[in-house]
Formats: sequence, structure tokens, C-alpha cells
Amino acid sequence: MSTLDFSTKIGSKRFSNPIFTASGCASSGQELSQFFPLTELGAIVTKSIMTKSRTGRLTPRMAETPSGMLNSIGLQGPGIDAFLENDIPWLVEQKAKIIVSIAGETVDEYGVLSRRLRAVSGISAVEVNISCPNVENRGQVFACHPDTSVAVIEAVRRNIGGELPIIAKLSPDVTDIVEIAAAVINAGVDGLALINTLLGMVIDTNSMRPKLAGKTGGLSGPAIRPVAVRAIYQVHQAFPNTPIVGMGGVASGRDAFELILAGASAVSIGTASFGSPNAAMLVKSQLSDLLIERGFNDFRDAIGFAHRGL
Amino acid sequence: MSTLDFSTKIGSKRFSNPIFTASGCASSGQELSQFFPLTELGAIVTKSIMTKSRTGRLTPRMAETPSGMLNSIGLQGPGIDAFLENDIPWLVEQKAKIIVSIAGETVDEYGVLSRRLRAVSGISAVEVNISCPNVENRGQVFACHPDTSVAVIEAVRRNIGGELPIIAKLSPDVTDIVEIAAAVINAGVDGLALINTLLGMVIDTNSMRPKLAGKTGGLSGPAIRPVAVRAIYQVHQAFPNTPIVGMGGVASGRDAFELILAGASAVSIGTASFGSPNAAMLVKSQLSDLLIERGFNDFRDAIGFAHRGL
Amino acid sequence: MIPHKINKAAKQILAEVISNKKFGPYHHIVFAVGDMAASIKPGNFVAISVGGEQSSLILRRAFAIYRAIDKGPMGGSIELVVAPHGQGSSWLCARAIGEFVDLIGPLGTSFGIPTSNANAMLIGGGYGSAPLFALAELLKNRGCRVDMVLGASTANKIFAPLEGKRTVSSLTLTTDDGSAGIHGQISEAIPRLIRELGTEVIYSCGPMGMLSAIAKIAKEFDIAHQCSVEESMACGIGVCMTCVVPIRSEENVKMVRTCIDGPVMDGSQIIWDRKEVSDLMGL
Amino acid sequence: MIPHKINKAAKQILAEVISNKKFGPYHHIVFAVGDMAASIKPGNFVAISVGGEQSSLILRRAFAIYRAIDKGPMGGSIELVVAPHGQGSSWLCARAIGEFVDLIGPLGTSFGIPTSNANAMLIGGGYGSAPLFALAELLKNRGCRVDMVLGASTANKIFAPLEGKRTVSSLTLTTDDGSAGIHGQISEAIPRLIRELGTEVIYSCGPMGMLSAIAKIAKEFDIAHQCSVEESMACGIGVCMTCVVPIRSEENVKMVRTCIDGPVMDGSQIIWDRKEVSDLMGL
Ligand SMILES: Cc1cc2nc3c(=O)[nH]c(=O)nc-3n(C[C@H](O)[C@H](O)[C@H](O)COP(=O)(O)OP(=O)(O)OC[C@H]3O[C@@H](n4cnc5c(N)ncnc54)[C@H](O)[C@@H]3O)c2cc1C
Ligand SMILES: Cc1cc2nc3c(=O)[nH]c(=O)nc-3n(C[C@H](O)[C@H](O)[C@H](O)COP(=O)(O)OP(=O)(O)OC[C@H]3O[C@@H](n4cnc5c(N)ncnc54)[C@H](O)[C@@H]3O)c2cc1C
Ligand SMILES: Cc1cc2nc3c(=O)[nH]c(=O)nc-3n(C[C@H](O)[C@H](O)[C@H](O)COP(=O)(O)O)c2cc1C
Ligand SMILES: Cc1cc2nc3c(=O)[nH]c(=O)nc-3n(C[C@H](O)[C@H](O)[C@H](O)COP(=O)(O)O)c2cc1C
Ligand code: FES
Ligand code: FES
Repeated sequence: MSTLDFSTKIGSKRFSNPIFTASGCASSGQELSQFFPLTELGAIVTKSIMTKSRTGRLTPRMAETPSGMLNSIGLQGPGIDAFLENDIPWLVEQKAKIIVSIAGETVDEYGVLSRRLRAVSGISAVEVNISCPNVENRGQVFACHPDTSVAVIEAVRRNIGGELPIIAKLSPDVTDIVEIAAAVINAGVDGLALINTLLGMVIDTNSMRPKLAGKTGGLSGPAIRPVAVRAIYQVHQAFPNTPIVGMGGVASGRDAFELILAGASAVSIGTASFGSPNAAMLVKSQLSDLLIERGFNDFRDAIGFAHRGL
Repeated sequence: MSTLDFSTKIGSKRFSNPIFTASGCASSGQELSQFFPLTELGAIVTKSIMTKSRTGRLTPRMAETPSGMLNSIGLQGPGIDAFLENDIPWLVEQKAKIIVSIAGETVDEYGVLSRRLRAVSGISAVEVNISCPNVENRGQVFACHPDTSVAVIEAVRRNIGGELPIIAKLSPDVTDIVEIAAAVINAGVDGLALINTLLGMVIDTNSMRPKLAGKTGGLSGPAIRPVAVRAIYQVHQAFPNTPIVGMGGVASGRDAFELILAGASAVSIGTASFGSPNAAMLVKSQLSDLLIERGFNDFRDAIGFAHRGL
Repeated sequence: MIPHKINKAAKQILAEVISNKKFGPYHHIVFAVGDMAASIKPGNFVAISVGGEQSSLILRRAFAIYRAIDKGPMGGSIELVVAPHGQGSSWLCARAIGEFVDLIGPLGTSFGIPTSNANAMLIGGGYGSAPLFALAELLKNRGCRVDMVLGASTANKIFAPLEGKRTVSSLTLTTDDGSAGIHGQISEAIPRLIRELGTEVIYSCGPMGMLSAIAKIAKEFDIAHQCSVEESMACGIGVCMTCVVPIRSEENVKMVRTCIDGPVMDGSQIIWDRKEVSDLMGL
Repeated sequence: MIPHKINKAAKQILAEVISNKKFGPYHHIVFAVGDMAASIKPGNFVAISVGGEQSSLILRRAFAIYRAIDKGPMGGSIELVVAPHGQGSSWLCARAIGEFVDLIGPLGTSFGIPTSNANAMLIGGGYGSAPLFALAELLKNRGCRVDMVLGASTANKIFAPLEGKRTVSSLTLTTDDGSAGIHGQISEAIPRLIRELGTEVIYSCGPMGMLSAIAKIAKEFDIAHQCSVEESMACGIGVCMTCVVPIRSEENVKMVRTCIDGPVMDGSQIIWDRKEVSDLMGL
């Protein structure tokens, strides 16, 4: 029997295995903990938290699409205070590895959130969701431009202090994702999360109106996997030393392996958890089998393997 | 029995119905003509033709993905001379409505192609595929930037003369598709074709290498339909008077109707023809039934209907 | 700090189809679910994967549990009433006996039972009547008077099996087209019935429009109203936040998940009017 | 100016599965195809939609026709030999009798028949032997001597049904693991056999590696070689340009569609060496 070192690293932090949940797809963790112990995850990435509590969007908030779905939740959440008071202590009690995702509407808000997090123990990293509409700049999302992306990352870096790894989560809806990656790496991030959802729309052909209350929504699921693989491959090619948390349509060990071969150091499970609450555990065991089958003793040897020896 | 005016217009040209083939998905037309008369199509859009004959890429050139596929053909084709000598006369003989798609690696090539087309009779429009790598500019595709897009369109406009409608085919792989649309509309196009494929990649988990010989490929099929609907909706919102040839994952009358409600004046069938050679005919009859069912007497009243009366 | 409403009994199983019969425009489908049956309460639902292995349908579909039988000849079983509506429900209706489906249940909240005897009115629209029959039995066993009102657009869309009818004290039917029972929308008939029957608590299940109309009536009469709502659900287990309804809270509006805080909810808490919600949210 | 090779007989039909039997690691599947059967020539293939209505598999799968029977008890029928390899072929192998599949055929070119008697060698790898049996019969009826060589990685992967074996003058088996016939790769056994049997023309079908090795041998012996190639096909009908193989042309390389100019092609025209192709293309 082969043994496998399944651990992975992002910045200074080590994770027992590379299977994470994706932000916004595991709620606060409590709902999934009914189906498996959260300690089995490499890490749980919390839903993006904002400074204040948010009601989010009206319904319908989702539309199924071929091998995918649109969502438009509008970042509903309790706000950082309630989050730190309720969610984090519970997760810490479960001994879960925690990555906190933060989101803001202004650069300042990201700074405020980071300051709140610096004193909190039990957190392994902060994921900066910069795919939010920038209210200061025509409502375009921060992740769309290098300068706004950098402004956010610098605010986080300045305020978070210590050695908590910073992961910038990028949007695929850009002309050149490598350019954005370069900018945030330059601004000092320890890792990247690729990819957030693609902007999409479904029109209800009965009502003849956009199906979602928010009109557009984020496309996720297996449909977008080829886009995720391409983005990860391009960015890993340009920056082979920057760890990438890969995500986008992963529903099996084979899918996770594909993202890892492209360059991901860890893989987040999002929409697949909606189809099956056990998805992350399934992916984890299938991936471990596949790695052993392919002769890997150390998971990290597989990262970016598709780039080598061609 | 209701009657339906199914005709549509792009620039000065009228088409008997709004169902077209998508460039590169109907070859020269001869292969499909075995399954239905080409006169049944609103128009056949030919595969993108270049100045010289091209061998295209090595195989594998395709990979199936969830509800989609990647292709990397590399614009294989006979070159404009052989095309005008063989393909066009045959299509004219069939009495097919023809839209010629052109592609170049330099701005000049687009100019050359346009000059060759100006004297050709039997053509209803020219579709300018600007999603080609620009060899003069780091290999980025023309459609990625407003300035390179405009340069191509101006070269076409200058050389084509007469009143042949010019349709610019845009790529969805941009930060702001409305910005690109604005630029080419300003440069004088008569219509837009939305969307070309999304850049994607599949890694073969057996060989652990990119599956396509060309590594990356274009993602098409139902998987990308929500992105197409969104792009069409955004552009129609900004420029309600510019006709849009919509495409991206249309496989049924319902799908076509969705793109039309978003703002498409015509709908091209691409990948669906691979699944079924009759796809365009199926879409056409289902769409006509749906329009009648929803009470439309004139197809054109349905264009962009999702924007109105909300 | 686990939200107290998570249904702790939920399990993911492969459930065998042991019967699938057409019943008017619906399919009455029975699944072998073993132990799960014992943990089911009236109002709970299940979430089922649809489309099979190569499916492009990636999300589960939610179905109210019509009946759960703890120890039948095939062990524990549950029964659903499914309308073949779109791709997923049509796929489910096409399952043959002996096939297995991936099923999670029981999910969500159940109907609350009055602590003392009360005159209960159970109102169901279309297949919305399905979960009300198990509730009727439970209420009757607790000594409540149970009046049932079932409506639909047309006669054959009323789901009212014989066995179910036996448990109720009165049964009133309504159809929009007058093809059976009272002619008109179900909500039009309710006020008179409440007065005549001395209704003290209302249970309802059906389309959102119907529930909203009933909530208004319940408010006018000032009687309790538990309704089972139906919002689009992507996950059914509380992780996606797509299935929310707006309820009143101190601040203004709170969006709660109908898969965890529902589907059975207090009708008076829900803000039924979209305009009111938008206004409260400052949209 | 229609490319003269388009198979004009091609039709899209719904074909009923009338038999589906396991045959070693393969499935032998029979479809009722009516009139289509009469237009089929050895070497033609069909393209089948897989995965059913909600399928995420959007492309057809290509399968060589093993046999076509014009007027059987069920009308015209065709038979395929399918290896359950990935999602699509596994789905096809799981079809029950009475189910219908969406099928287009006959597609592609067929094996050319020598105008005068000739000693023919038919070489098949794995399920690649399937189209060779109908060819063997045809050749035999035209007075040719037919020698067959079938190989696979291991014994049970050789597809060689009894009826098929009867039509040939000699049958040689090879397996990579030595579990049946000659131990080794099929191509290793060929040169000796060509000499012994006085082979004048080779027909082959199987994995690209095998075809390439045979092409080399055929060139050395300077004998004609028709091979049936297998490239990934997105459409099967000539509209997508994904299925190409490089052939020699005046200029340098020409990519031709194996679904229209193939699957049966002149082995000497194909440029088998990838490196050579890249070089010729100036890559
Ligand atoms: C708590 C609950 C209980 C339900 N109980 C029943 C029942 O007992 N019998 C029954 O026939 N149906 C019931 N439904 C509705 C059932 O889930 C839908 O009929 C089904 O989702 C439609 O799926 P489809 O694939 O056929 O339709 P599609 O239109 O293809 O569905 C597309 C998407 O929209 C969602 N959707 C579509 N219609 C509805 C709907 N009415 N409610 C919620 N989501 C919808 C689907 O879940 C899917 O994600 C219930 C729904 C909920 C939320
Ligand atoms: C002309 C021709 C004749 C064939 N005859 C037979 C036959 O008689 N019996 C048989 O079992 N198989 C045959 N094949 C191969 C058969 O098409 C593949 O087994 C099948 O496509 C695999 O599909 P899948 O969904 O099971 O695998 P997947 O790996 O899921 O397929 C994914 C994609 O890759 C393509 N692909 C995968 N493997 C192959 C392959 N070997 N050749 C071509 N495309 C492939 C598929 O078409 C699909 O688009 C033939 C192929 C061609 C081109
Ligand atoms: C319902 C839903 C909610 C999401 N919420 C967030 C969020 O709050 N923050 C964030 O960074 N990403 C969010 N995402 C994006 C996912 O984290 C992930 O990047 C994306 O869905 C692609 O992965 P998948 O295909 O595995 O779902 C959300 C996705 C979905 C489907
Ligand atoms: C095999 C293939 C070849 C294509 N070739 C071209 C091309 O030559 N020129 C072009 O403008 N678009 C080309 N496209 C893009 C299509 O025209 C279309 O924009 C895209 O596939 C989206 O539509 P669909 O999802 O209906 O296929 C090609 C697409 C495919 C799948
Ligand atoms: S359906 Fe996902 S949270 Fe309720
Ligand atoms: S498979 Fe499409 S051209 Fe051959």
C-alpha cells in the first residue's frame, strides 16, 4: 500500500489536505457538519462577510442552467460582529481549519474588516473577495481592474498585520487574468483563489423577463470548469511559486486532479455541495485514490504537473 | 391560425427568418445540405476565411466538457481565392443567403479580404471575426481591446465599399463587452455577433497534459448560454438600435427565444449542429411555434422584449 | 449555536422505487427508505437528485412527503405526489420500479400541533394537499376537529385520495373553472367556512399566491396560520441561501431559509407583498 | 462541387435496440434501422446521441458497423460491437431492448474492393475487428483469399465471433500478454505472415499506433494498405473539422476529415509521424 502525504501549504500555513469548501457554498459550516466532521476538510472557507449585516437580494435568487447554475444572493450575511461572536467560536470549537472570506463595497471597508480579524485566533487565512461592486467607482467590481484590486489588497495588508496569509479571489470576467494576478501578487498576497463565478443571465421564457430578481447572476458548476482550468493554468504558468486555491465546477476527484495538474495547491468545492452534501468528502477520497494510482507519494508533486516535461 | 412575420433585418438586408448557422459550425454548407435545403435558413454564415489557405492545428482538436465542448481548429481553410472560386458559387447556386465570415492576423489582412469581397455578388453581409490572435500585438486577440477592434473595423469599412452590412463578432473574454461594442458601433458596424467562444482548457487526467494539441480551446455549447444571454442583454440595453446576431449554446426554440428576448435580431446555431444536423430546422420550427403561442405576429416585436415593461 | 431548526434526522440514501402510479395529472411514487421513515414528521420534505449519471441537471428537486410508513411489508417507505412539470420532475415520474434515486430526508420543519383540542382547517392547492393528509391523521388522533379544503384550477388537479378523505370531518372542494365543488379560487371560499366551522387554526400548503391570500384572511380573523411555502431551492440543506422568504424582524426585513426555517412557517411572520419588502429594504 | 466523398445515403433516425448482449468485455448491440441497412457498405460507421434527454454529453459517439442485415425478421438491422470505455459508450451498453437511440448512418467511406482476385490480409486490433467480418465476406464472394489477423492486449479482448471466423481462409491471433495465439504486438507477427501468405493487399482497423506500424510494413513490402482510422469526432458529418488526419499533398500537409474522407483511407497517404507533421507545418 502506498502512503500519500496529502498536506498542502498556503503562505506560512499548512493544511492536512487540499480539499476546501468554496465561499458562500458552505454557509457557516453547521449545516454540512451534519453530514461529515468539518475536521475532514483541508479548510472551510466561510461565506464572504461584510462590515454590516445584509439582507441580500429578493427571490428568485437562483436559476439552474445546463451543467451549472446562476446565483444572486447579494452577500446576505450577519455582518462581522455577529460573525465573530457566533460563527467563528463554533467553528473553532469544532476544530475546523478556518479561512475567512471578506467583502466590502469600499476599499476602507476591507481595511476595517481586516483590522477586526487581526486579533482573532483560530483563523488560518483570509480570502479577499474582490468580485464585489465598487460603490466608489461606477459599481464595477474591484477585481475587474489591477488598480482597484491592488487598492483593496494594500488596505488588507496594512490592517491585518501578523502573518495571516492573504488570498486574493479573482474574477474570470476580465480581459487578462494574468495581469490582475500580477498586480495583486506584487501588492503582497500569499495566494490566489481562482475562479469566482462568471457573470450570466437567464431569461424566463414564460414571463419573458430575467429570471433572477437581481437580473444577472454568477454562473458556477461543471459548465465553467474549462474556464477555471484555463485561468489556473495561465496564472500558474506566469507565477509558479504563488499557491492557487482552485475552484469552478469540481464535482469529483478527477475534476479536482485536473485543477491541480493545471496548478492549484488546493481545491474548493462549491456548487457540487448543493448536489450532494458529501461532495467534498467524495472528491477527497477519489482524489487521494487517483494520486496514489498515478504514483504520487506527495500531493505537492502533482501541483502544476501538466506544465512539466512536455 | 395565427400568421407570423418571421423576417428580420440587419443593416439594409432582410432575411426570411432569424435562424442562421454559426461560423465554423456549418463548414461550407454542403455537408448540411444533405439534411435540409439551405434556403430554409435565414442565412448560412461561412467558416471564417483568411487570405491564404491554412492547415490549422494538430489533433486532438476537441474535448467534450459538461454541456459543452472545446475546439481548437486553428482556422483551417482553403484561403479566400479557393473559397470564392468554389464555395461561394455553390452556395449561390443553392440560392442560400450568405454571410461571409472573415479573419486575419493583421489589420491589413482584413482590408485585403474586404477588397476581395466587394465585387462578389450573392453575399448578404460580412461578419468580421475579430477573435483572432493579432500577430502584430503580442498575439492578443483583436476583440480584446477597443482600439485593435476599431482598427480592424475601419480597415473593413474602408475596403468593402457599397452597402454590404458589416457585423463585428465579439469575444466574451473581456472586462467590459459594452465598451468594445461601443467602439465598433462608433466605427460604423451595422450589427454585432455575440458571442464567440470562451477561452478554456481541459487537462487529460490520464496523460496529465492539456488534452488539446493547441492547449487552450474555445468553449461553446449550452454551458455558455447564460454568458451569451448576459452579453446580448447588456449590449442591447446600451445600443437598442444595433441588430445583434446572438449565439452561444442554442439547441432549441426555447433557447433561441431566450436570446431574442435579451435583444438578438437573429440567432446562430453552432455546436448544436454537431449533436444533430437538423438542429437549425428544429430550432426554427420550435421558435415559430413559441412566438405564435406567446401572441407575437411579428418576430421583430420579440427582440429585446425582456427589457420592456418591467 | 447550531440553528435550532436544522433537521438533525436528515440522511442521504439511495432509495428504491417500489411503486409508481399515475394519479390524475400526478404520479404517486413510493420509495423504500428503511429507518428514515420513522424520523419523518408531517410537513417535512425530501431532496432528490434528478437526471441520472450524465445529467446536465446538477441541483436536487424538493418534494413534500405525502405519507411515511414506518414498518410496511418493504420496511420503511415514503410516498410522494409529483407533478411532471419540468425536466427534473418529469424524469422522476419516469422512474421504473426497482430503480434507485439519491434522496436526502427528512428535511425542514414540520407542522406544529396545538397543545389542546382545536378546530383545524387544512387548506391545500393542487399537489399541495399531499402533506396535509398525514397532518390530518395526527390532528384527529390528538382530538382536533379537522376540516379540509382542497382547490385547484380544475377538477382532476385536486389531489384527494380516498383513504385521506376518511380522516377528515368535512371536505370542501373548489375549482377555478367550476368543474368540481365550489366555483372560484380557494381563498374566496375560506371566510365563510371559517365562520361556519368555527376554525381556530389554519394549516395551508400550495402556491405562494394562495398562501398569501390565506395569510390575509387568517390575519383578519386573527387566527393562527401555519403554511408550507415553496421557494426555488438549490441545495435543500441550508448551504446556498437561495430559498429565502422575507420575514418581519425588529430592524426591518430578514431573509430566512425555507429549507431550514421552513417549509412550514408562521404565515403571519412572512411579508407577502413584494412591494412592501422592497420598500422596507430601501430598494 | 460537393466533396464527392460525402456519404449521400446518411439519414438521421430513431433506432430501436433489438438485442444487447455481453460478449467478453464488449457489448454486441443490434438496432432496427429499416431501409438504412440496405445502403451500408463495409467500413461505414454510425454516430449515436448518448446520455438521454437531460444529458450533459452533447456530442455524438461514432461506432463502426459490424454487420448490416438488409431484410431480417425485424426488417433492416445493424450490429455494433461496443467497448464500455467512458460515459457515452457505457451509456450505450446499458440500453435495454425496446429503447430507442438517435442514430445517423451510414457515414464515411467504405473499404475499396480489388477489381481482380487478390490475397487480402485483414488486420484488426481489439474491437477494430468488427468491421472486418463483413469485408471478409464481401472479399470472399469476389473470389479473394482472406487471411485474418486479430490482436489485442489480452485474449478476451479479441473480438472474433464464430460466424465471422468461418468466412476466412486463415485466422491468426496475437496477444500482448501471450494469453492467446502469438505472444507480442500484432505488428510484430505481420511481416512473416505477409511472406507466408503472399499477401497483396492489407485492410486494417484498430488503434492508431497499430495502424501506423502496419502502414510502415505495407510500405516496406510495397503493398496497398487501406486502414480505418479513429480520430475524436465532434459531429461525424463533416461540419466541425475536429476529426482530421494529416495527409501528404503537393504543398506540404493537408488536414482531411476522417468522417468524410475516412474512416477508410489509404494508409500510405497519411503522415503517421507527429514530428514529421509539425516539421512540415513549420511548427
Ligand atoms: C418544499 C418544497 C416542496 C415541494 N413539494 C412538491 C410536491 O410534493 N410535488 C411536486 O410535484 N412538486 C413539489 N415541489 C416543487 C418541485 O420541487 C418542482 O416541481 C420541481 O422543482 C420542478 O423541477 P423541474 O425540474 O421539473 O422543473 P424545472 O422548471 O426544469 O426546474 C428548474 C429549476 O427551478 C426549480 N423549480 C421549478 N419549479 C419549482 C417549484 N414549483 N418550486 C420550487 N422550485 C422549482 C427547480 O427546483 C429547478 O432547480 C416542491 C418544492 C419545494 C420547494
Ligand atoms: C470511426 C470510428 C469508429 C469507432 N468504432 C467503434 C466501435 O466499433 N466500437 C467501440 O467501442 N468504439 C468505437 N469507436 C470509439 C468510440 O467512438 C469511443 O469509444 C467513444 O467515442 C468513447 O466515448 P465515451 O463517451 O465512452 O468516452 P469519453 O472518454 O467520455 O469520451 C469523451 C469524448 O472523447 C471522444 N473519444 C473518446 N475516446 C475515443 C476514441 N477511442 N475514438 C474517438 N473518439 C473518442 C468521444 O467521442 C467523446 O467526444 C469508434 C470511433 C470512431 C471515430
Ligand atoms: C450560491 C453561491 C454563493 C456564493 N457566494 C460567494 C461568496 O459569498 N463569496 C465568494 O467569494 N464567492 C462566492 N461564490 C462563488 C464560489 O465560492 C465559487 O468561486 C464559484 O461558485 C465556483 O465554484 P463552483 O463551480 O464549485 O461552485 C458563491 C457561489 C454560489 C454558487
Ligand atoms: C468547431 C468550432 C469552430 C468554430 N469556428 C469559428 C470560426 O471559424 N469563426 C468564428 O467566428 N467562430 C467560430 N466558432 C464559434 C461559433 O461560431 C460560435 O460563436 C460559438 O461556438 C458559440 O455558439 P454555439 O455555442 O452555438 O456553438 C467555432 C465554434 C466551433 C465549436
Ligand atoms: S435551498 Fe439552499 S439554503 Fe435553502
Ligand atoms: S467529426 Fe466533424 S468534421 Fe469530422
